[in-house]
Amino acid sequence: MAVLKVLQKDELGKLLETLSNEFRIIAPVVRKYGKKERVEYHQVEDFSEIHLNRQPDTPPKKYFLPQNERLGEERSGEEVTETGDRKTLIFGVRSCDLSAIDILKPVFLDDDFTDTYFQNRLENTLMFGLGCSERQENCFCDSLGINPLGDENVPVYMHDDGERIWFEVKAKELEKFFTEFPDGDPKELEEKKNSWLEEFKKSAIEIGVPIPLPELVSFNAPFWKEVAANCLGCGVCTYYCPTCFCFGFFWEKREEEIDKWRTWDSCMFPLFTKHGSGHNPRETQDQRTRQRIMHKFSYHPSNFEGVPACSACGRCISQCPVNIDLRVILKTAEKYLDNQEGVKSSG
Amino acid sequence: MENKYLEISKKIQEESRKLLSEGKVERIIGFGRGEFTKEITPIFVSDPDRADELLFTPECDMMLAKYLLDYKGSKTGIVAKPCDTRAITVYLAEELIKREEVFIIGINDCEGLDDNDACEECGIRNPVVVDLEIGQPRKEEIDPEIKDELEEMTREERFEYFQKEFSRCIRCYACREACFVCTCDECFADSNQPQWVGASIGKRDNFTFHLMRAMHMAGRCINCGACEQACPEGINMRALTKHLYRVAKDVYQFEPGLDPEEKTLFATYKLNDSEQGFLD
Amino acid sequence: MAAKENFEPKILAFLCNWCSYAAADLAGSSRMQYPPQIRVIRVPCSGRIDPFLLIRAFNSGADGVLVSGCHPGDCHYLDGNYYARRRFLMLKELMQYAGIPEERVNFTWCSASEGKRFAAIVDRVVARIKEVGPWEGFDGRGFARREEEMAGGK
Amino acid sequence: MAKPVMVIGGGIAGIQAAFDLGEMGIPVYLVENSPSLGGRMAQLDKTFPTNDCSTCILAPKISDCYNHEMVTTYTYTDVLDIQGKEGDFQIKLRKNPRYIIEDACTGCAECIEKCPVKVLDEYNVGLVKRKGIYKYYDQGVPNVVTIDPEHCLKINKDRCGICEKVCDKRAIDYNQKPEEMELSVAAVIYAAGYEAFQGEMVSEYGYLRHPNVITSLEYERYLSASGPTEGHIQRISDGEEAKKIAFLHCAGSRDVRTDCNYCSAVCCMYSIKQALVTREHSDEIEAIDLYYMDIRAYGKGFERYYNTAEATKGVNFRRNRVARVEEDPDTGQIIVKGLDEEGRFSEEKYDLVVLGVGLKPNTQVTEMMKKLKIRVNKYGFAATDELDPLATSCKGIFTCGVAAGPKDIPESVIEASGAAAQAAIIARQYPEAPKKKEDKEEVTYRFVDNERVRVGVFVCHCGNNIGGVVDVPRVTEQSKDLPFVEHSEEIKYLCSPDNLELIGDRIKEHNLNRVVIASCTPRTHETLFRQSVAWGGLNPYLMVMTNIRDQNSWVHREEKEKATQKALDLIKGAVAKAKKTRALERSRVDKLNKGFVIGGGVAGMTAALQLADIGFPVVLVEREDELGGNANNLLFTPEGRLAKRVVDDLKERVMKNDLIEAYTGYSVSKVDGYVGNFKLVLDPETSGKGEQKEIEGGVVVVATGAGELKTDEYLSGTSERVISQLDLEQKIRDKNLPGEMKKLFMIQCVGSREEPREYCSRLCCNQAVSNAVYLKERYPELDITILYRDIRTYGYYEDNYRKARQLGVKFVRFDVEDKPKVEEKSGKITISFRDPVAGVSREEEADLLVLSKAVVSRENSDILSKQLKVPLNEDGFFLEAHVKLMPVDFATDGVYLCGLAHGPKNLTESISQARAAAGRAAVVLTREYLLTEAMVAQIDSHLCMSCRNCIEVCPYQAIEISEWTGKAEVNKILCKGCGSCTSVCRPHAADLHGFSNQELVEEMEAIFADREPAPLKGEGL
Repeated sequence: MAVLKVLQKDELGKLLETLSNEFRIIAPVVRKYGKKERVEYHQVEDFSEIHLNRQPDTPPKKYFLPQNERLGEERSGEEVTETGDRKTLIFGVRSCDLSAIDILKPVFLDDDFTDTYFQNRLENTLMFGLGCSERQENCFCDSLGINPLGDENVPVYMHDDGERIWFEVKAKELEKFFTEFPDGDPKELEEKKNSWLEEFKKSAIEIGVPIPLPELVSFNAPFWKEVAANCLGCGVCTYYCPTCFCFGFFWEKREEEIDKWRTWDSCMFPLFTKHGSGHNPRETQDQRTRQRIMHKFSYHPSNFEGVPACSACGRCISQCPVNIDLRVILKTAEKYLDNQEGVKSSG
Repeated sequence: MENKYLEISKKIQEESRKLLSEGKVERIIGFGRGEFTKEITPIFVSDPDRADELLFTPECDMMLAKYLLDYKGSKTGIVAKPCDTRAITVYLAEELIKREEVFIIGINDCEGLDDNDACEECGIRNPVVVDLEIGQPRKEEIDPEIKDELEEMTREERFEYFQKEFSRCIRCYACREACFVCTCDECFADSNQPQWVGASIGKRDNFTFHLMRAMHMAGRCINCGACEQACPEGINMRALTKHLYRVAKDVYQFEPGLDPEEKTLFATYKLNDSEQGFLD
Repeated sequence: MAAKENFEPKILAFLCNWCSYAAADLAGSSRMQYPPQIRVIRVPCSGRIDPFLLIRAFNSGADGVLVSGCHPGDCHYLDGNYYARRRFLMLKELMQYAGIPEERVNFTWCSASEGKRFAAIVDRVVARIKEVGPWEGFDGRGFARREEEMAGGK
Repeated sequence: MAKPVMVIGGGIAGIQAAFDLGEMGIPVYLVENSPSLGGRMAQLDKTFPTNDCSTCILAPKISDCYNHEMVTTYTYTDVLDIQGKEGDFQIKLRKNPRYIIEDACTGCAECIEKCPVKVLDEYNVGLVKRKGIYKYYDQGVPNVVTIDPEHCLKINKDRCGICEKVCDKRAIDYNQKPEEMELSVAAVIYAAGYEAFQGEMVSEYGYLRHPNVITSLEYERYLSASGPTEGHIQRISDGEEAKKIAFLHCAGSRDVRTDCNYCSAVCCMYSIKQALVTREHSDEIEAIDLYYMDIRAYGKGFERYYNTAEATKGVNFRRNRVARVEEDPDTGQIIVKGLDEEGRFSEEKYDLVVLGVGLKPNTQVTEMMKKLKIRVNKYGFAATDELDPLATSCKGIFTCGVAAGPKDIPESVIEASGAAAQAAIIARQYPEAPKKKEDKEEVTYRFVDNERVRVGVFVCHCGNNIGGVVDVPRVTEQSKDLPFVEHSEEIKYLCSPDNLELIGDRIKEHNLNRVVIASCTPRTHETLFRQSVAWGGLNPYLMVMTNIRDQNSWVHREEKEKATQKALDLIKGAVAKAKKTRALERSRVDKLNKGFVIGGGVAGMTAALQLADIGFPVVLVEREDELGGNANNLLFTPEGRLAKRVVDDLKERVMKNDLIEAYTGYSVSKVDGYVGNFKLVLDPETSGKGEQKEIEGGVVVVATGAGELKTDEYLSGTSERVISQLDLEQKIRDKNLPGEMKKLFMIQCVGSREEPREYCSRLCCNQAVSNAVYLKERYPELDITILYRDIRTYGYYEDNYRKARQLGVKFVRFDVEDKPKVEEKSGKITISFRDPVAGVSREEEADLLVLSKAVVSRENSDILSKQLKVPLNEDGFFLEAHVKLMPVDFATDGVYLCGLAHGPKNLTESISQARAAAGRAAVVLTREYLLTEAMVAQIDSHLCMSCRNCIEVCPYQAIEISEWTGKAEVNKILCKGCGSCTSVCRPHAADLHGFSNQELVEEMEAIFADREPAPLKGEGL
């Protein structure tokens, strides 16, 4: 049974202070670039910077799968020293991003092959979850069955009721950090959660599309051209996606040695599939958009116990330069599949 | 204010419906609104009954001209802000599209877009090329200053500033894809024979990428701000390209996208071109 | 990091075959002496030089670049250098605006008979670049400078 | 194979003639008496009117000619005697001893440095000293040294011998003797050049008495960056900066006292050029004054140049006849005293006075010609006929350049190409079996594309030249460790024949597929090393050269370690480049052997006949129903022959020639194709008068002529008494002159030399003077006044001008700001004008007013210009590829230019140019097939986005949008490999073989490979 603690917001610093003795703290902070105000995950020293009021613009994916990563023996050795002797603590990760890491796990920690770089990071990182007391800009996690107010796998889960922060401390070993803070009333929290969930329900959209998407019918559907017509072909949706994990390699040549690097890649780039011969099996943008959606909602769930490779955080929608909406695509697919005979039953 | 845009939108809908039902164009590229987001998104209307989805507001900050390249070989109508018509002019100058294949529904007296700083520096408030004008053209000409926000900085400060800006770049290439100038099938940034710039997002390669990008824009960039609007990281995308725009204007009296007959900056020269800064 | 005073720059030069490369040869056959910190790449015409090559040079660690073509009007290919002139001016403006010291980006013309001028230009360019010190890269991390170790260790 | 032709004189004219003949497949002996090719042009700094660097444009031409497989060059060789007749001349030559074994000498110049003897340098007109062993000039070809036997200590006193000691190529031979030889040739071209008029001959200018009075040729060397003062303008007496400079025009020319009554034709322009270049050199200069009688800026583009000079601050034109030049003994300044136009004395002090000396025949040449019974004119130049201006009086001997009279570079080049065309006709009539059967069997190279790269590096010591500075063993050793290097070797002299073979052997031995040569400059040795790579069975373009001598060891002699480091970097670069270098080929393109000539005037007909005489079928297209063009309206030729007879004769020869198909009444309506494979569509001018023709051919000569200005100035067209020079000639021919004519006026420059025609119409001064002389001789009572701005009777036409004055023709000058006014009052023409000599305005009545109207370009030239993709200049005349050295070629291959279409010129000049154009065209037609260059651009159609920027920048019109792919495509036969398209191409679809993006990037990367950045750590986290 979890310990429930309540902190006044101004007490947060005190908690983090003690945590930082043992952990490198990563948390959402506000950064202003020109006119743009963004909430991003950064390593924090000054805890007053921490901003928990809204979903960060970037997912915490980079702490498990950095955009650039040098591979090789000496590098994996370096890995631990990167954070010093401290483990990493990512503070205030919302359910969508927590689920996203869970989605990545079976990919990188396959029975046949374990990605040691990913594993290493995972083992040295723990996360404090954060519940959403209101719907974020374009998210719809509830439509995909993700609980916006809880997660099974994290040692600590928090709730922000506007004045105070509630901590559901599930891991015994972490209780020591909370001893000085008062206990919370589980009933009170339960009520709050219920009212928040009520609000969520009001704005919920139904994603009625079968998951996994039936492969052949969807693949050959004509609507891809339509939904991708205005797609520019940039990589924003994939780079901001907490679950997109495609990567490429490049080699950096130096005089005497060659370094192998792993770097994010995106199925939205034309070069992603271009062959050395010049042939490109995914020549047009609609084919690439189809790949992105099909991977998330058909191929991935088919391979991994029906779980889509999407945690419905909505970042691809918010960040898209031309405001392409994943929900619209799923709705379009739904409408199309509804009219295709036998699809629903065959699943 | 609101009324003005309602009127413009209505007129666009009316004319588009007519154009589509008379078969004068196969489709209209314009702006619409998302179902859930209520944000502006480019839409393609080929059914006259869907013409009502078209609208125009000061939120319409995407450059639509680039979509014309996807529809070569058929007649396409386009809802075009003055900057879009400049982009079209650049295409016409390089014969990337054919004039007779485009029907330009040009918006007169553009007052600039919300949230796009570039608009304040734009002197072109009526379409440069147009087939059908929406609204009354603006009479008085303006020539706003193309600002140099970094003017006060020393060279070292500028270097640091750009280092910082570009270090945030994640190379998602939204700037490239949103830019109407970027029409290469294979971007130099993706080339590996030769590799012009590393694929990593290290500061070194990022800076290099941005310099090369700016150099590629020179003489074509019209300072529309689409790159800056598209950048999810909020990088000051226009600083370098804008500077080159300013230099081309001052040194060569060259501004792209105003005359379809004009050769691009680097495809022409004058015998007495400036040699400012060359070693004598 | 190399100190400014014993800093050995390495400068990349692109010379057009017909005038400037010939001028460099003439400086040689006339045994004019100039600083050895320059590395020449021969190209047919200054019009061949893609500004990307010069940006790339800085990415690779060049402390500076020098491009020299035929004087305007002398181009072996009629007008390649006129086109080049525009590109170079724009590139120079870009680099300078981006904060790269203008001393590192050098453009000039040398005719086939100007061996003396070529030597003087190299003198000037090397001096200019020594003045601004080692190029630490776009990321400011600096580069290993092997030749200094060698020169120092001889 | 044709019988050889001998070209005497290795200046620009001789070089052009030899090169053209060689290109036509005719063996040539090129004989030059100085140690190097290049002649006078090699001494010039800049050339007018473009201010082109003389060396820059000349050097490639010299090396093309010298390296031509058909051209055998004899430098330092005198012609002793010529015997025989057309088709079979026996020529005796004497090769003077250089005391150098030419094949062994590498031109490294080690000996020059060590030589203790100092002698005045004739290349720098004696302004500086050179050594007793020397190169005539630094870039001289052939690149070997010469010992001056007059001053060499070893040869004269058997002392010293240092050069022999320092030369480890063993190239010194003090016992060399003159070598005489006899050659048999079919024809001879005399291109022996001129002597500069010696300053001392005009004593009033004080040359040699006053140090600060120098000749223009001396001044040219002072201006030159490679000259004695490296281009600094200074007083000769004390080396102080010269702040005021005077140029005295016509020093020795147009002067009865010196026997040089002719105008030297070039001095006005070169003085203007020197004035402008001086101005460019220094802002410190206070004044540059040009003292002149008339400014003769009559050539193409000259007037604009003159106008630029006039508008240049500090450059002053003074119409002033210099009477005396004195020295101020205190300051060394020169006092120039003269008379201005109005007869007032002037006196001005200068730091430097430059004498614009004229061109004088070379006395040796004159003597030789006399000996050969070649007629010379009264001045000592070869005498030629105006209708056959390149032939001497001796059949089979032709002349070009200044040997036949003063002229500038483009005209010399035109004559050279023309003379070559004429010599070619003869040479081809006397076929000979090739002396040595050349095995021209197809060489096949090893296919290496699918092999792993295996580089062989060869580092040359060049004796001590490289080895004395660069640590060659260390460099060789270290290059062994470079990626892909299989073999690395140091060699004493790589260019010696046995080592050239050795490279081939090593290729086979180590199965190399790339070769890197680290030695001297590729500009001189690339061809040689490519050859040796080919011997090894490898495609010659798989060789990369890097220059560790001229640009390294020679210039960093005191910094051996750094030079070694640099050499290693350069080799790294070359190896990296070689890795990406690909086998290249020069591909063959079939071609047709018919020529088109567009325009049936004198130029067109001459060109057609010339081409037919060389042996090619010709299609002659004339818009009018009759051939003849402008000459149909001409009364006299420049020398006073009846023009009609000349034209009729030409027409008859054209019509009778079996090889010429003439289409009169036709014009070109469409042009397709490119050099070697043109297709022209001809349409009848009046529809119905003939059928449309579609004809294919290999070359096109543009000879579309020009017209006479239509104007209403000076009552032209309003009054019957106001006529043009052509009208006047017609009236004379028709004996239709007004009766009782007492007074005749002529006005020059009508419509010329002012906006919008900022050019001189060139022929009108001569025409007006000739017509005036003709009338005056027949009607001595007739009062003739010529109102002029400058009288431009250049060359020998000066004689006629003098005659006109002697006959009493009055010449009155006017300014363009104060032009004469013409009115018609009661049937009489009244002309009011200002007489500057008397300083008064006059009003006179005339019975006839003859206007010298401007020559204007054809109004429809732009159509042909677009069809053929060749440019027009701002005046609407066709614009040649290069105004100096390619005066009849276009940048677009296979299209040539002659006659008035190129710009105003007279009949004789048109004939020369027509022969030249035909000769250049014949170069293409003679070939069995055309060869593309190997290093050409290529456009990847997958990357191309058809933006056409490459098409805009290509100077050779070599790129087109392909009909099939819709993408840009390079026509390899037209591409010259400049690479302009590659750097304007945004998607990098265009690339240049031999200098590809990939090659350049790799080369650059390798050079900086040791500049390794600190490794990235945690970035992106």
